[in-house]
Amino acid sequence: MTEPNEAGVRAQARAWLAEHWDAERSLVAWRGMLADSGWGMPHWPEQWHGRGLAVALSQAVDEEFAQFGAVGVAKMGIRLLAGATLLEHGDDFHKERFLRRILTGEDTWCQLFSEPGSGSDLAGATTRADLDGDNWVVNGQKVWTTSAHHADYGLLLARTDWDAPKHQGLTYFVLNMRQPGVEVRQLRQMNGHASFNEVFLTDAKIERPYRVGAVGQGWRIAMTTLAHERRGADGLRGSARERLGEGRIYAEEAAETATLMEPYKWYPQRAGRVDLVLPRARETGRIADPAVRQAVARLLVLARSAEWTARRARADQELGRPQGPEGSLGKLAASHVARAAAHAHTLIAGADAMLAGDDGPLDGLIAEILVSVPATSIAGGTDEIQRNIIAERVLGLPREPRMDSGPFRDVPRNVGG
Amino acid sequence: MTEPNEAGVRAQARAWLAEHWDAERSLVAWRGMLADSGWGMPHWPEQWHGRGLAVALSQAVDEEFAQFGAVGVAKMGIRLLAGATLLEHGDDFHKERFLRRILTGEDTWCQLFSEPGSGSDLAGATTRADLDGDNWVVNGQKVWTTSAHHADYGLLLARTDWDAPKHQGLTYFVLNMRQPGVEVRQLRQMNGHASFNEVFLTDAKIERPYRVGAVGQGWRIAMTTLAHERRGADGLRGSARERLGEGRIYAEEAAETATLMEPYKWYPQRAGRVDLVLPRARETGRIADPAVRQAVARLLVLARSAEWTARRARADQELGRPQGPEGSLGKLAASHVARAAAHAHTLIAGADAMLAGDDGPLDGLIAEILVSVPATSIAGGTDEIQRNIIAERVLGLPREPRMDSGPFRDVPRNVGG
Amino acid sequence: MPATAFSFTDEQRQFRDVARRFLGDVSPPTAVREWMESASGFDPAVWDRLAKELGFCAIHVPEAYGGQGFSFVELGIALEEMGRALLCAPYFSSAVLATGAIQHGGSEAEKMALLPDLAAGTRRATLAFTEPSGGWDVEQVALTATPVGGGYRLDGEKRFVLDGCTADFIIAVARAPGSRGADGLSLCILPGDAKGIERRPLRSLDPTRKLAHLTFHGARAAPLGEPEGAAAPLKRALAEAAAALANEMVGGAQRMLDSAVDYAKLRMQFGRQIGSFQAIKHKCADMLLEVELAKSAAYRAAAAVAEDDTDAPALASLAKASASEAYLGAAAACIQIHGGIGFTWENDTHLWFKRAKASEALLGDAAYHRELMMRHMQ
Amino acid sequence: MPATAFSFTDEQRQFRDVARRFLGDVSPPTAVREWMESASGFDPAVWDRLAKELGFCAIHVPEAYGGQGFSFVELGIALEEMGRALLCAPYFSSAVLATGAIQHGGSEAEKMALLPDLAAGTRRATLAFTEPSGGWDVEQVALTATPVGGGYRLDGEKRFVLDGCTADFIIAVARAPGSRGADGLSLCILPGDAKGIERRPLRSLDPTRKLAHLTFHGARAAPLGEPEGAAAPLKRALAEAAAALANEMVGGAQRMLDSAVDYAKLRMQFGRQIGSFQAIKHKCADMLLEVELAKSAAYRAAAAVAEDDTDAPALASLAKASASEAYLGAAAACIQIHGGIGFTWENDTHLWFKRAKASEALLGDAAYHRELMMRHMQ
Repeated sequence: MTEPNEAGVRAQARAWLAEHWDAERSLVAWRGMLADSGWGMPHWPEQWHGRGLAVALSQAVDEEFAQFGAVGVAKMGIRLLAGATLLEHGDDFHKERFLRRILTGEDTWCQLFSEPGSGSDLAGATTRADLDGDNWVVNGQKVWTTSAHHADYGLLLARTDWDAPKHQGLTYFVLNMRQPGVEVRQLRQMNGHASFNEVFLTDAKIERPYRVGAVGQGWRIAMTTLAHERRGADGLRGSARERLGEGRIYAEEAAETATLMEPYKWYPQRAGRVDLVLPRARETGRIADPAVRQAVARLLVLARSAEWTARRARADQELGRPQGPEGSLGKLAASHVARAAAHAHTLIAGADAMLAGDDGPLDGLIAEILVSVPATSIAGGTDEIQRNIIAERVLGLPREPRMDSGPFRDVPRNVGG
Repeated sequence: MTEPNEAGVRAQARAWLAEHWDAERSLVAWRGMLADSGWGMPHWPEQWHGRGLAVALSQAVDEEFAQFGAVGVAKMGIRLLAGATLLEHGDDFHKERFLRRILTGEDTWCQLFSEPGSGSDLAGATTRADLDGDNWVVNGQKVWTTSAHHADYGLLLARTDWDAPKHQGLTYFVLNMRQPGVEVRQLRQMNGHASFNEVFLTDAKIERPYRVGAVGQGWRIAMTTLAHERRGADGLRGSARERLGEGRIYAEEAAETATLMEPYKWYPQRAGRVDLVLPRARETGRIADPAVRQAVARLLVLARSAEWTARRARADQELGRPQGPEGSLGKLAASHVARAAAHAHTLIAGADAMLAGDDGPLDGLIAEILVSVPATSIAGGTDEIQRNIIAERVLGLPREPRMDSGPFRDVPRNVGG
Repeated sequence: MPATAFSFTDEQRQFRDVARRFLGDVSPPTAVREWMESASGFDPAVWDRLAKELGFCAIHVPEAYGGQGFSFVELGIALEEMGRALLCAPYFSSAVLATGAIQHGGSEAEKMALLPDLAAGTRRATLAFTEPSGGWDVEQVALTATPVGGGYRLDGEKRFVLDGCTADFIIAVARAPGSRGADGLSLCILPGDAKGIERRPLRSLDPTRKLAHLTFHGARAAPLGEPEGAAAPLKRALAEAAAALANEMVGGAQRMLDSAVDYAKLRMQFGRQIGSFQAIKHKCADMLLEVELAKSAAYRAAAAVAEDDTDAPALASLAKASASEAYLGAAAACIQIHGGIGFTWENDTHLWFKRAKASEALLGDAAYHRELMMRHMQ
Repeated sequence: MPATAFSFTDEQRQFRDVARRFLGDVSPPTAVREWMESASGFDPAVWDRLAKELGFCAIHVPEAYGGQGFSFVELGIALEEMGRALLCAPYFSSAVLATGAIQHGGSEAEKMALLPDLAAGTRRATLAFTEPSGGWDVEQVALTATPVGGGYRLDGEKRFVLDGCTADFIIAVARAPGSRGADGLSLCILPGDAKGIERRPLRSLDPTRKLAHLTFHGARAAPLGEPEGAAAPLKRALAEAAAALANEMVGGAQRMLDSAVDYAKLRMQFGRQIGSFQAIKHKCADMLLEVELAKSAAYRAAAAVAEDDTDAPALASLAKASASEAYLGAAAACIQIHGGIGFTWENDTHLWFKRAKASEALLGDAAYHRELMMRHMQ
């Protein structure tokens, strides 16, 4: 097979869309057609709902979809991480059973990695899975699970060997969330939102075929999931398509998006809402205060530089160059930006910074920023962990001596956690 | 013996001074009288040039001396650390031979602890002392030695056992600096001053009786020296006496002080010269600039708080209360103060910050501040070491796992350092 | 200054112990959570004990006015412990702000009439000073006091009034119609439920301290102190309030430090207590430094007020600037060291974080107080 | 903006490699130490190679004026590498400041007359702009230019003039007698050794960049560009110079980071490489972040100048503010990581530290540029 060229692929996609698109189709039906034709995930293999195209060509197809105004497969949320992981590490049973329903959006997924006792130290998980006849029996507690309360399946990391070193005693499973042994509780945050869940697993059952990869290979597979998450495969950045269309399919997609995005609605506030700083400074007249001007300027220097740093990284990536150090700095930079933004918002708000809800500036949005920003330097890897990663992987500084080698059974860990 | 009371001691001191003081005496002769009478170091034991008084009473005697205008024993420089250490850990030979000449000022001393390869990690010293017949033979290199070029003796920490763990293989010696195996070179700093020396030891000889304490006890004894240094026993803060007197003894003392203080003349600049900030801001008119005002105010908040924190620590000490956390913070606070002061001086100086020497503001004093401040967070224990100490000793946080236990021979260390 | 100016006496230390024990008992986080959700914002039973058993409202009130005649230093100690325990109570509004305004602005007769009740805690007052403009200078006052008979008719608004909905009476700062700047300002006193006042609770970022919006529609008030002579006493009362607030804040900051250190010793990751990692260790050391420096500043400011030092306003601003950054910094670091759990509602850290954030703004932020301090020093 | 606006082309990357290799050869620390101690402050032989072999002085000069016609981006790359190598040379004064003033302020004929020599490096010029007042605004100029014949008589002083003692000619900014603010400003050109100029070297904190004090006693100068119309071209030249300086500075900052990381891998304490301690590790990570952010800002500013972007002045100020803090921070951290040895004369770190400190002030400090940036954004 010769490598298809971009113009050809774009033309093919347009032609296919012209032939099949109908805005009054049901979302699931349309996505079924995408999954079957391979136009939903063109870079996936032909055997599994794709067309085996290069990633760059797949992006070209996305652009054609966006321009055409056509809805794509379900790309938001954890399900796509599940799809990518199963595509790479699953067997035919997994792919057969899960991939199509992931793409159609019929099943939603959640990720069961973090535990109360293992946050930064994900590999220290103590949720256990023990083989009992044909089933694995799972006991433990997971946390920071987004959308667990309406998920059909969970990507589970559980310990199956307590005598192996900690990274080698973990196994990866697909857990059916709709069973009695799974209890989901909402976890309220300090900003009042409840975006995450705690998941209590009490003798939850997993049939043998739902194990993914070999026993003891869980850590390596979880790393695949996390790598996709870092690359933004959870699709939370949204699509480039401007949703102008009308029709049944758009309404169904909008409803799906609303449900999925619900837990994330405070994320822009968590990031500090830099976009609001200058307008607020102008509207309130506080821009005339030299201390406010300096704080706003400091923030803008930081935020713009961070943005350009991310664009430098992306530009090099698009040019196919090896990644420079810029690529690893985004998360740490974001913490600084968020803190500086919260500081600027506080100075601009003055006494109003004491108010929340309807009484607060911008109907409480400023207050939400102030009480959400502390999450930026924690969620998805604390600043401290980020600095370790940057120092070790980018700068090549030596690792710290490890205190958690040897059988996991003997590694000191949180009591009851 | 009943405990003497303060009024009695003061009266006695005054009476003794009235009887013996003569400003035309030679400095050494007068100090000899102080050493013999015990009035020079009243809290030292009667047997060793003291009067066995409590420290508080000894301070009262100091005050009487200051008020009377009388010169005291030689209290500046490393020699007093030598005196204190030998008094505590020396044998009669050491005390006999050194203490009196320390007090009269006839001998000057230096401290040979730090090495190029062991700065923060003082116990990692690799200068070796090997017993050869009746002599120890010393080879190695010491650094950061103040006034080594005119010292008569050095307090030396050297490794005598390479198979012991690192803190247990060190021995403490008195090294005669006036011998061929000792080469002293001045070490120039980035601010142009040369306050320290490197000392190269090549088959330098130490007679057996010059060993202090037992073999392998060097670390413990060095800790005594350092504790006295931290307590300010090097007397660099100067005496409270206003030197108004005229006469031979004052002239001799002034000359001695000038020599001893020479290496320290940039220390006030190193600390940031907070005293100059407000006057400079006013004189230059830069106090009208809001950014300058904020920077100056930030500095003053920091500097005053640091000063009051030190005074809180001293007040509790004087009241005989157990030391609170305040007492351990001075060094770290000083680093912050110095940096903030340099920043304020830079803002105030504006373009003038680019100039040094005669052309620079205050005849180069501002430039000297700017290029001296970086030493504050290093000298006498880096900020990083200070934070470790504070975290472990004050807050009780756990130590890091050690990588330097076991025989010193096997501990990874700097090559050639 | 003598060394003793930098230490607490044994009596003061005992007083602190008593206060800490009491507040630890009556204001555990469970109680804080209960009362912060209530409309009034405090437990009347605790208030009674605070006032009667401990005499907290009377600490620095002279004995002639029913007070205990202790100094501002003792007040600072009480506030520090309240800040530490995050006590929900209308103390700052009544015992600090209103009491201060009366002490410095009221006539002898007015002090005799008003202070004993406040000192006994049987009545509570607040100072209505700030307005929707959000300024903390006396110059920003726009509420008008039109002379009517021997009193005033008040028209306008007050905002950010501490415990404004529950105060028995309100001391409002108002200006003569047409006056500007520091001129024409008067203190006016009126019952909290007077006709012509509309009191509306404000939703506050820090639910442990209640704020109100007051609208005055021709409400009648009596004069307090010299008519149109309120600027100077008010400035003094505000400076003292800043010193008081700084002391309250350092108590909260210390609590955050203690909590962070405790957790760092407990929590294991990577087979070690997280407190054995330098990243955490050094963060805790930095917190300690910031908190101790802020304490020194707060103590010095309280002592300066107690000694009627001319530097007191500058030192109060210095202390408020220091405390604002130290408290917020300590609370943020405490969340960070707790990691994800520190961001949950269930964990108590956010209660202090929110108090820190709101206190940063209350009476003016750090930049404002640095500027004020520089004016005093010029 | 296209993605390519955020990356260098392959040609630009090759150009950087060439520049880095060349500067590594001609400007090792030993050479820096030698030339910083000299009166002229640079090695004429290196200057010749820089100008002739590499054509560095001609980079961004249009081909019509004897230049290579590359963009400001290439100039930025050259400056970054010079900053990295701490090259001692009168480059910034001649190829950036003076060249920029002529490019923006000179007439076509003047550009044809002056730029080819500067681009070839056969003559060197400087811009005499700042005065003893130390301001960086055009408004601060006090040097008077009294019209005489077709030229001016200059009276007054210039200070902080880069390479003012060695420049072949000087472009002085002067004002019409009695004029104020941005009005009445003219560019005046005269030989460095003209009668009536007194040139005195200034002792500079950073000996790798030479500064001079110039006193004008009725020195005769020719006009350059439109008489009394210098304010606008000068502002533009100064903004571009700020962008250029930011690029030079990030080169130095990167060198400090590299040096710190190398040392942290080498140095052992407590039986470990110090780079394995989180205190050092995290400090290096923070340095990297600061340096990369400052680079992004510097690159963006250079690109904006190259594209004649209307945002260029704001972006230049942003970049200068960022670079000022990043460079000083990186140099200070590099000293800190080296410990005592980093504070010695023998160790090279202080050479960059001093450049960082002086560059912080040159063309205005971070606070000044933040304020400038805000004015552009309002």
